[in-house]
Amino acid sequence: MEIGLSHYLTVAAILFAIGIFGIFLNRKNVIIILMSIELMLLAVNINLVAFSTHLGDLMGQVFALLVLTVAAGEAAIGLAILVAYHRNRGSIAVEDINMMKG
Amino acid sequence: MPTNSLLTLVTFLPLAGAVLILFLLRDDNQTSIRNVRYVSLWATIFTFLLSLLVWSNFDPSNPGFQMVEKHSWLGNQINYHVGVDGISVLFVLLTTFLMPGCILASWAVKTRVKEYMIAFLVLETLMIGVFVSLDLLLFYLFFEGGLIPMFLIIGIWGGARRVYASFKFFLYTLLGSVLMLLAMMAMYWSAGTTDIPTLLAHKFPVELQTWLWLAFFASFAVKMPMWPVHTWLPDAHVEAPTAGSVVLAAILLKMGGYGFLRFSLPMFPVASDYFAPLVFGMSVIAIVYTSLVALMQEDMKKLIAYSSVAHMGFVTMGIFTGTVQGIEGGIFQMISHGFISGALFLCVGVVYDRMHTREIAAYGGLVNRMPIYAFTFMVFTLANVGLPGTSGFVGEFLTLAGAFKANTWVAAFATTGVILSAGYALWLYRKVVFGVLEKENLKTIADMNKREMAILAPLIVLTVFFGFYPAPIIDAMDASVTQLIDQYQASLAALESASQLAQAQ
Amino acid sequence: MYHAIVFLPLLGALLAGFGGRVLGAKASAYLTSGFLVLSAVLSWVAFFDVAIGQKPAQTIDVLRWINSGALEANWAFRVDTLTVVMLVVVNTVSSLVHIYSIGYMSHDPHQPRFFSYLSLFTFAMLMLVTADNLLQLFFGWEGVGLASYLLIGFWYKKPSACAAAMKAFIVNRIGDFGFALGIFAAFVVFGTIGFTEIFAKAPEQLGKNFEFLGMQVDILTTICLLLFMGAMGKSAQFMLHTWLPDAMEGPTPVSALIHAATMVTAGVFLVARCSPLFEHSPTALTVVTFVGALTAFFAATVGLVQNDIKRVIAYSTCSQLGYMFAALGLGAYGVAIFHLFTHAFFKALLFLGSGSVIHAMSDEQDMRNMGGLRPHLKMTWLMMLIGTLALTGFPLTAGYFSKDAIIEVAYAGHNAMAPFAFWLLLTAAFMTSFYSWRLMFMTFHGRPRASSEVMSHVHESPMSMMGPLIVLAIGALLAGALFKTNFIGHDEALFWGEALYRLPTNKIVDEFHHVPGWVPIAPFIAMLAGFALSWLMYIRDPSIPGRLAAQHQPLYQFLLNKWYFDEIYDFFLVRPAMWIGRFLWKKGDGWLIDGFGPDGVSARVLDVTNRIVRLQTGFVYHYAFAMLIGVAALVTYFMFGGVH
Amino acid sequence: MTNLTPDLMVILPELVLAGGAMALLMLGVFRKEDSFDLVSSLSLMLLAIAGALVVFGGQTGETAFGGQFTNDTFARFMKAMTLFGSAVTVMMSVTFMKRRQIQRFEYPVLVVLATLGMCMMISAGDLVALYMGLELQSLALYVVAAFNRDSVRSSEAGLKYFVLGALSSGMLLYGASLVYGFSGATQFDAIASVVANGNAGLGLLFGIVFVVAGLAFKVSAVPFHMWTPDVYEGAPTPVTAFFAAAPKVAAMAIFTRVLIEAFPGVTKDWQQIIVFISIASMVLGAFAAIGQNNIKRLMAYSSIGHMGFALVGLAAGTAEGVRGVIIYMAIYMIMTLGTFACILAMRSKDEGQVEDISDLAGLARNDKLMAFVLAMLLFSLAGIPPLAGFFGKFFVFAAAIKEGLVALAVIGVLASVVGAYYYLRIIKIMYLDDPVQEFEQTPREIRLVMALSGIFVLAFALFARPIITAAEAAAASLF
Repeated sequence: MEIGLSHYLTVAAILFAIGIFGIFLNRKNVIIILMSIELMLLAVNINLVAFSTHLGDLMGQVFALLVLTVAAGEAAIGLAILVAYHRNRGSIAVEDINMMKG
Repeated sequence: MPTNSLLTLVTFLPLAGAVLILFLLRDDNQTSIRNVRYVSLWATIFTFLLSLLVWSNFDPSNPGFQMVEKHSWLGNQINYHVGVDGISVLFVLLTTFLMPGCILASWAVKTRVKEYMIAFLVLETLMIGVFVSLDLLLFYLFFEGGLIPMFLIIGIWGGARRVYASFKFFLYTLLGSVLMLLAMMAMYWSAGTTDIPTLLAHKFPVELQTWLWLAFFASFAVKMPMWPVHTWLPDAHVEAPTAGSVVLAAILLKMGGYGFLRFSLPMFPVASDYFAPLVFGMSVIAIVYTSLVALMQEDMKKLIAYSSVAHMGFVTMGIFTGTVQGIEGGIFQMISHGFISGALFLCVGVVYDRMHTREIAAYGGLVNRMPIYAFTFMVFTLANVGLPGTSGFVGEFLTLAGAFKANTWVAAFATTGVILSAGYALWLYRKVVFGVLEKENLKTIADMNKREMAILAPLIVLTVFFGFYPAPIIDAMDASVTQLIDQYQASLAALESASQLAQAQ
Repeated sequence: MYHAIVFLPLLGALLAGFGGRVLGAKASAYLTSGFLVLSAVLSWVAFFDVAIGQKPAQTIDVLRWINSGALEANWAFRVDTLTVVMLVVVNTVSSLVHIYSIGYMSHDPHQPRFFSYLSLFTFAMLMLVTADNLLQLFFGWEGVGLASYLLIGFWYKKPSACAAAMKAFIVNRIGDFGFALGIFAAFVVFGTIGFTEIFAKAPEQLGKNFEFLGMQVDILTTICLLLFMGAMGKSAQFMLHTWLPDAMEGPTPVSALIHAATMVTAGVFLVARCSPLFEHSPTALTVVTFVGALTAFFAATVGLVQNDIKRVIAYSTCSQLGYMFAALGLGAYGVAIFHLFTHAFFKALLFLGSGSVIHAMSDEQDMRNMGGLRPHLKMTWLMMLIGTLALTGFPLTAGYFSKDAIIEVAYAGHNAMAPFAFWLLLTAAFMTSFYSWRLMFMTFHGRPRASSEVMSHVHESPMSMMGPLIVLAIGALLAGALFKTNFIGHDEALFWGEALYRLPTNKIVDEFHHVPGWVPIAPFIAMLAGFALSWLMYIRDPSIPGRLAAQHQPLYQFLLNKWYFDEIYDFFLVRPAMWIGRFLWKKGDGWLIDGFGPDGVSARVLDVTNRIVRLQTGFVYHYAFAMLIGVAALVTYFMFGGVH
Repeated sequence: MTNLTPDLMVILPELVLAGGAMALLMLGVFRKEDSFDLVSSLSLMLLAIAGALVVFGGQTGETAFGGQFTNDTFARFMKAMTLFGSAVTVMMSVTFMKRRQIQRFEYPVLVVLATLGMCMMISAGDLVALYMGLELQSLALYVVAAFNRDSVRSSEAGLKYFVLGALSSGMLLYGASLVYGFSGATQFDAIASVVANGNAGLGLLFGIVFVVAGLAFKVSAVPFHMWTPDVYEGAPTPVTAFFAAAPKVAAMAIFTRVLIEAFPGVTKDWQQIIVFISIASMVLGAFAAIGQNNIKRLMAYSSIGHMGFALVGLAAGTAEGVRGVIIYMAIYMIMTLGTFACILAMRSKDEGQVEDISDLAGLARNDKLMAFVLAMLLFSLAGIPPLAGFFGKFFVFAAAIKEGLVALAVIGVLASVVGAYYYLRIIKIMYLDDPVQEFEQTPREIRLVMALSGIFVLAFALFARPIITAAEAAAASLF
């Protein structure tokens, strides 16, 4: 059968959903959250590229490339903050991150 | 015209005094405190003198706005526009006249004198502004701005439950007036301007009128205050310092009535006519209900506060009769109530300064040691009862006469207030002043001193003078009120004929 | 001249009131009395000028007062016969009372205040009688109310006095409630409150109806009855009489002036003044007759058993006022005013006399502790005797002409209540004579019941007190005979001129002169009977009253407690008012309005706050979840027909 | 090879910021000894220059890079405000950072970079540019939030902000991709021309929803606000001040721009979204703030509420509405800066920096000026006339009323009444309660900020005219 735009979009949507769920379902480890975020961004990229080819317009792919780079930077900063937090708190379990509430 | 910026001057002179105090008198030693007192006293006195100039320049025969001043302010539609007509000029004078008394009455204040005086001067500016402004936004600015100093006055220099009282006062009034703000915006979009004289001429669509009227009513009814939104008043009065109560009762309450006259009646005549029965009902309930409640009070100030609510009931009743007597009576009642209630609170203040309690039970037999006080208190008690020959009578009588024209039930019930007021007022007087002076701590109480006499004497004179010769006030307002009523009736008639036309087709 | 008559007392009041400390007691006393005598003399001049000299009525403008739209009420004097008659009564009695008080109050520390009040009262009363519009009348009306409040409460240390003062003021206010409504109604109907205009327009409204309290009622009747309600309050008529006896707490001269001669007769004056209105409303007149007669009877019954000397006289005043109203109701306004005129003299005389007795008995008022005073107080006894004769209507005394005339009027009267009134008034006449003589006997005759040391102090009053008594006694003896022809006789039409109005059909004044022969005799018989009975009970066999009281305990208690009016009012009006007040305060304001208003709302706000704050758990995944929910909500909203 | 110069001229301020930031970074690195003061003052200068360029640079062409970058009046107005806000925060930070022993030169540089990101974002004329600017800003903000790296709270704040921020930008991106896909363009005007006809497909609407979600997170509008209280509380106070001021303005600016410029055809649709989140924000902000005792946290909720009010103007979707938003943000920013100046001044003699409302007790006795200014600021935040805050509310609500959004307006004003309660509570504590402690001498620059903001709120009514006209012009440039 012919793989069409809709399939790509569906995959992307599923990935995106998985990413989000990864963020608020896991109680264990912040690293997993970072991964989920990456997952979301990748889902977006699939969207962009799929659209770009479907529309025959390069902009989407340019966008995708930019997203990739930014994602890298984001991950770096995220890890840095995570390290800082671990030094102070001695744990990176998600449910421990609740000093401030109310 | 030489009087061009007179009103602006009158309005902002107290503010200038406040600024002076703020910057010149920095240190807190005795002398500077004394200077603070005197500066504020003189500021208010000068303001009063200036306002007398306004009075002399005022032409009673001209129903329109006078001494008008207009500068462009925000955008091209919203201007700084001030002026007075026969109705507002009276309130301006009332304000400027009472303020020096308030300052004098606060001579005994010891804590944070500087802030106290500043608060009062700012308040005066805001109050005068309410009455002179001829632009919706400007009016609202002054109208709401008054909350800030009053909140601080009650909150800082108030009595035991001052926090509760000040919050109640602030939030209650704010709640009322925000709705009015929305209505003002609607008017702005409907008429394309916030200029009051223009709006007075503008005919608002009938269904819109209803909503606008309700929104304004929400604000003014709370300010007035009308039953059942009156409960903030007793608390605020009881807790406020003497001068605070005076300003509150004598001037701030009047803003509600003034608003009805300036906005509700002329701008939304159809709605006013439609809702008049509602207002009558609330007014009558207010008169009877609060009078009965007043009968049972144990706190002098609370009793007077409740009686204020009752008297304001006469005002609202009168205003919405749409008759000459009703409206002129309402205005007169507001002015005279300004004197009387203010004076009564001052009277309470006199004994409160000595004994530091407002419990009626804590007094008795004061006449034995305080004959002058007894006399003063008697005069204002009787004026409060509405005895002919005091200004209290004229207003009550006229409003009732107007009410009788509109609806005999209303008049009949409202008139019972005359009996009840005699009940609670004389009861208070008897408990406090008459009888044998047996309470130990009262044995040494001193009669009124020069300062207190200086505050109250003018009030006595005016109360009696206007009781025998109210013409100055009534003549001043007559032209404006007549015009107001003519337009009111005209627009009602227009609607009437329109509906008949509709039926015809 | 009229300015002087009216404002001299005011001047005196102000001087004595504010300058009292400077002037001192004596000076202020003489000053005020002087002014009063002066204006009394002037008013007699006016009397002869206007009433006897038949000068046409005139109006003297003084000052603008309340002019609002159509409503115009100015300070002005309306001078006609009715006015000058009242001027004479008021100023004469008032000046005599002033003089009397110089002696009577000589020991009181607050004399300036007292005299200032007295003069103030006089001023208010004069404003009342000279009024040319309803509003000025109302001013005087309330003014005298104020003065009586101040004077009853003059001895402010006595709780009973303060209570009585308040009671007087408030009960009067209840009457004024009707009066005020009457004024409003008049204004709304006639578009004016000036007497001349109203009277001119009254016939137009004849038989017309208007909507009042949801009912369609006859205009004139309504207005008249409302005004009459005021009159009832001021003149202590049945139902609104309760304040008068208590008012006796005030100094005796006050009782004489205010609560016998002048203020209480204001109601009579009002009705007479408004005769052009009442004449057009037979219904109203009937009511007036009924109330008057009933009051006359009721007050007399209560008077039978009172023991306080002043209360006895107070009730007799009440009853005499009833007579006057009965006459008014029957359309014989002149007769009523005539009785008012004579009554002023002998009732003031009685009061001042009793004052002299009280003075002598060192402030004892209970007759049960008196008796046998005649040898000590010959002069006073004589004065009291004259007063009593006049009151009971002994032939040729003042009362004989006026009071018996009323009874005859009642017989000749036409309205439905006339017969009823006749019999009641006749009985009342009998009882009047009984309790008057009872008073005389218990006070002056029999053996002394007072403690010996009190008796030792008993002394005749000074000349300053006796003088006025004598003057009044002369009045009590001659006033009737002298002015009969003018007031009610052949010249009455000329005498009254425009002041009183009677329909052409109202011939009562001629008619009562031609009643059957037994009618004029009847009151005389009643009087003799009363005298005889009281002589029997208090001189011949003083044990009878006790036994009677014991036998008819319920009746006795009923009368002694004044038909339990105070108790009834207290139970049905005062307590409920108090209770409702407290209820509305605590429950209405406190529980309902605040509970569901400000306080309730703020409480709810806090609840909401606590809930919302709990949402902020601090867990990242909850935060993320919230965001997701938000997005999901919006997405679903758009998926399911949110759009357009 | 086309000539870039005109385009470069347009983005000159941004260029200056970018180059300056890098230079400062190197300076900081290569200067061995502590160079915090120097770098801070230099970055301050940098921001000032950029601001000057924006304001006095004159109209250097509407767009650049083929519409990727817009430099209309709106953009310049908002940029000027943003730069001003950042500058003030940098100025206020210096003393604080020193006292906290965290005076590292990276801080001012990061602030400058974040500001650069905001400027980019404000002028973005294209989804891509929008994303780049937004990320540049966010990344910098993540770091400064966790800037006090030795404190658990600070790093937790950073972490939370990072996680949720990433999530939100993920959503934004997803939305952007959908919009791109269903409209076939990334440039706003191009998108607008596609959806002009008014009937947008469901896909596009989803796209809008996600984009809005991403932007709503930046302005911390309910329900995307959850990070705000924690981050405000955890981050060092000057950072909080920074968060509350400049980024909010920038985010609100781009929010407005996207909706107005890219989706004018479907106003009715996104209007419903805005109404919803605006009501939610106003109400939640008002209620939740009442329960707070930490003043920074309270300010967080208050800012949530204020964003709700600003959104009321946006909901109107008209020129008046946008004007209202602009005025509101201007006033809001200055009030916030003033308030945070006061919060920064809350340094008690014994226990150092304090953040509890109760620590303000009796301030009116100890420090009259600060108490007065703070009171005025709070009244103004509550929207009581004649103070500045009132006018902000006035214009947004007026716009809403004109568009017939009466329910929104009514709920809004009622929420403002509830909100007034917690501002009053602070005032009550300052004026009515008795003093518990004395505060240290406040640094001069902070006192200056206080005084200026106080004067601003008090006297706004007098010189409101120019601001309003400027805002009007800015708003007009969007339509």
